[in-house]
Amino acid sequence: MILAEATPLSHHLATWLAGLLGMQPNWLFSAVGALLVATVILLIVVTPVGLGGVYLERKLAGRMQNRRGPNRVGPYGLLQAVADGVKLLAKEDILQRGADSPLFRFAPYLVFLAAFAGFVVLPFAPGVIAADLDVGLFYFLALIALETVGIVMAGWSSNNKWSLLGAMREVAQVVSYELPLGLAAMCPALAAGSLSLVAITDYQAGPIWNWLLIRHGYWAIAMVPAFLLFYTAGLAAAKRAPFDLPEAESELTAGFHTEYSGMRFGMFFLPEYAMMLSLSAVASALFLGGYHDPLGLSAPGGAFEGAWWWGFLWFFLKTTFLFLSQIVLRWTLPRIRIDQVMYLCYKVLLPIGMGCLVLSAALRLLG
Amino acid sequence: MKALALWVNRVWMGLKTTWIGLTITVPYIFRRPYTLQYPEEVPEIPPTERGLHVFEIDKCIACDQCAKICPVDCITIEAEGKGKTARIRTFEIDYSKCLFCALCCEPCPTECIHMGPQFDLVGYTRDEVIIDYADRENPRCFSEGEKIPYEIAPFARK
Amino acid sequence: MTPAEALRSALPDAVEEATDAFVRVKAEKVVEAARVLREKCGAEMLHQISGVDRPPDKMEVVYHFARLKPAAFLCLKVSVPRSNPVVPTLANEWASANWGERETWDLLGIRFSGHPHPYRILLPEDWEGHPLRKDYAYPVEYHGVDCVE
Amino acid sequence: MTTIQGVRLDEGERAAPTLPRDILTEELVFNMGPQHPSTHGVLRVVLRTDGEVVREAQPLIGNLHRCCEKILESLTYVQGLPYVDRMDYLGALNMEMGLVLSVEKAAAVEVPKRAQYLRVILCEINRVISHLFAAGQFGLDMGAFTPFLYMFREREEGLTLLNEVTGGRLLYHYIRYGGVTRDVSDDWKRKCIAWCDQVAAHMDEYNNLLTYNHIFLNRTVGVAIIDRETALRYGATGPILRAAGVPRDLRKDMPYSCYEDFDFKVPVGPHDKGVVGDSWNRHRQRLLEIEESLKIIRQAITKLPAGDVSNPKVTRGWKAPEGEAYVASEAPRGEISCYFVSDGGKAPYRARMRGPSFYNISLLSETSRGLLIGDLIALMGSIDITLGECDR
Repeated sequence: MILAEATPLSHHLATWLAGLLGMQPNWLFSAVGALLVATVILLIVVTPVGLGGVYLERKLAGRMQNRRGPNRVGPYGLLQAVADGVKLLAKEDILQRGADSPLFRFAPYLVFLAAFAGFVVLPFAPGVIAADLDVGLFYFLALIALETVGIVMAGWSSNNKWSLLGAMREVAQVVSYELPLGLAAMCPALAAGSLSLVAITDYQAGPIWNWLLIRHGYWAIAMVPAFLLFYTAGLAAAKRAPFDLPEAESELTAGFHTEYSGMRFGMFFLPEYAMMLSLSAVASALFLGGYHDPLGLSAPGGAFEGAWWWGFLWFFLKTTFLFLSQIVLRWTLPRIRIDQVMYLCYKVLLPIGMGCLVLSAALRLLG
Repeated sequence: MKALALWVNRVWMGLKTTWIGLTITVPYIFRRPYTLQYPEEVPEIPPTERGLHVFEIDKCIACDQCAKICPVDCITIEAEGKGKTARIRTFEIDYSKCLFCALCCEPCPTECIHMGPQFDLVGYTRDEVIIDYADRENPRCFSEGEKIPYEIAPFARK
Repeated sequence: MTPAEALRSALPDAVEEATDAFVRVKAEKVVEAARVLREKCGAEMLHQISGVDRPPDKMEVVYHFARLKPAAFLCLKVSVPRSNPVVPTLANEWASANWGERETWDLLGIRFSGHPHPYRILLPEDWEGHPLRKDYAYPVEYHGVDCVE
Repeated sequence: MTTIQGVRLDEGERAAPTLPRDILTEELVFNMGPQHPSTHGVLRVVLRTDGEVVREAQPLIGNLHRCCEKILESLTYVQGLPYVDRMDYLGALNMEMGLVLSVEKAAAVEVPKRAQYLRVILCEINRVISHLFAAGQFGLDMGAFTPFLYMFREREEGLTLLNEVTGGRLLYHYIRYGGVTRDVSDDWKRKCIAWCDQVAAHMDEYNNLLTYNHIFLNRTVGVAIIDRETALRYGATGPILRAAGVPRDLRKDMPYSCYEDFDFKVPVGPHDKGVVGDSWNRHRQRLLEIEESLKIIRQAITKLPAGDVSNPKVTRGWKAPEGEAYVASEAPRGEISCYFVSDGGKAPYRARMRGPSFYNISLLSETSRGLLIGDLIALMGSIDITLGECDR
């Protein structure tokens, strides 16, 4: 019944199914309903996110490098990502000798699951959220840790030393960067007094100076560093350049997914974009007012109060901006060395994060 | 205190050089791409290009000079008759061996073999890249009176 | 001081032949001769080691040392019998001799006594013969691959 | 002597100099290459590491061995030349210079002044192209993809310039005994000057985007130092030696092909950041050398004398008389030299080519101890090897 409460749509589906078969809705129907909803979400959310992300990345990278980027499949190369997906599906799925078969096969699914499960708590628009968990932020951070498990499984089970090294880097990096990421996420949570992303977003309702990044001017001294911190640590948690150490292709060939081929490789490839997108979304919900527009039209009493399309538009704009900035950054910066990644985490970001937390606590008390 | 100043400087330099990098790369998004769309747009091929050979079959006297100088022995010539009246039967160039060094063009007494502008040749088997230039159907084999449709620069030294 | 003068004065009994271009020393004295070149003539770098096959009975190893200022190449030659070509190694003093001598062994079959790692470097370990010898016979096949056209 | 996967390894230092030894962990043996993205070809490096720390790196070469010297011995003089191009395919004209200068000296062949100037111009263009490639490739190894493509853009234009004169984009077969094959046109000279301006105008872009980037500096400054003594001991030449503080440039020290006519500087490390002989200095060295090469090209084009471009005495069946010579010249990756011996026959009796990469890469074993794997990539990228010329 928990599932039914969390996703009303699946509850309706379960009741409908049970009615169809002339039975009382029980947990089995709820589970089937939830699965169906999940499948639909996978189809309508995951595919555009993954494929759109891949396309945007390749196109933008191309243009930044004075190239054209994909432009052959479909208009402006829009179908390139689809073609790649089909290619990956058609490729042979290789399980090399010496691999730990169950782990090797399961790891991509775990990574995929962890990356896309984060979408559950994203407040896309007023009222449009899969599950408004009270601990939404906490849940989101926990999922990042879950992805690490999948990657370690992949690295270990590949029976390849480069993969193992990549997995070890992943553990060292992501586990470390959860600290600054958590600290930075604490600041808005502290200000808004809630861990629910919807509550934090609604706390920022109103014109632009209500956004936590620059709330009433003086909050900026704590929130601007916290935002940069969240962004940087987010890059590291999503393994994006300059923190793409686990798969650093010039050092570890392809890191943890060296041995993967076909759709299993795709299962590692798409979550990267899902992770980028969900981190951008959380960052925009935490600091940039989420689905609220800068003029305050969506605030209580505003012209578009509760209009889901207006909220979605602004959420989409903010998230896309952050998403694109991650891509631009990737194609500008060289890669950091592994010990410097650790240095950056523990000696730069962590102190800044603690400072931000103390500062926002003080502001909360004073303001 | 000094260590703190160094720390602040490092953080600042990190942010600053990242910003400088972005000011270089981001404007490129709005500029014209440099690349060519290859099969449709072909780069300008200079007349000196050492591409696939161009052969003027009626000038050839089958003297075998080109085959002799070839460092990889990729030219096979078979001819009927001898001397100035010789007529060529096969003139095969094995492009799986060819170095494109243009040494074969230099000793030719009648200047019948040149390096042309075509730079691509594909085949599914090795036999497909052995090309017979004595075959008058070959687009790069020119009979007497046919005009070679592109400019071919001569060597400074013959 | 030219290499010829330096070597004649330091190792009078080792020098076999000395011209402006090169000095030929006895094979067993090559380490001492190289040391003299470094100390007296400023040869700071071992630039190149070349082996030359001189059938029927001789093989040569030619060392080119580089002097930095004023820049010049100093040439030292060693002749060894073709039946048993052995030269003392310079690898313990000039690190560049390590690979250079391995290559000379690999391609010409001149052995360097005392070399720390006397194995083939360019060719596979199981290759037969030394290609740069003038009487080298091309292999007919190698690991089942037909080598003769 | 340990044997690992059929490879004999020297007994290296067991203890890494930088790590405390109270944590003993199992060592890993890695096969880096021949298909690794950062080995720049088919170099194979067998690594013994303690986690990320490299204990020993043993470069294993020979995968691209074609026995160039045997080919030269078995072909006639003119036939051999196109093969030399294939030694260092990124600096092919400089490779031709290496062989041709030795043969010309041994046979006392005169080269017309105009041909010498043309050789200088084209070799310097080739050097700029090669250095652009090397610097970009180094950026790529450090994870910066974009500067690599910016440098390729200029490289592309340079290749087009070379193509217009020589007919080839990568392998030129342009320099012959006693001269060159083709003269240049006035139009080409104008394009060449324009290209020099274009490269010079983009130098700031490369520097700001890559060379002075904070992350790049952190990755390379003080990393994998090759000092003067090590470089000389291993016979390392070219940018590595100069970045290590040795002002040795054969174009200045032993001028060949009229290099004495031109006014240029030899940049010597340490440059404005880092310590002498580190990876950053080697990278910066290349970029500074590009600027000097551009100066030479501009001067050579303005001063280009009139006259013939080849020596008519050298015909196709030309044979060098008996004799020998050892001439070295400055290729992009170091000093290319040829010990040429002739017995008067139709082929060289012996043409021993010195591949600069061959000696440069032999440094790897000693310099890499105690580095992280990421630093090892920095070391290999900044040494900049071409396996074609290393394995010959």
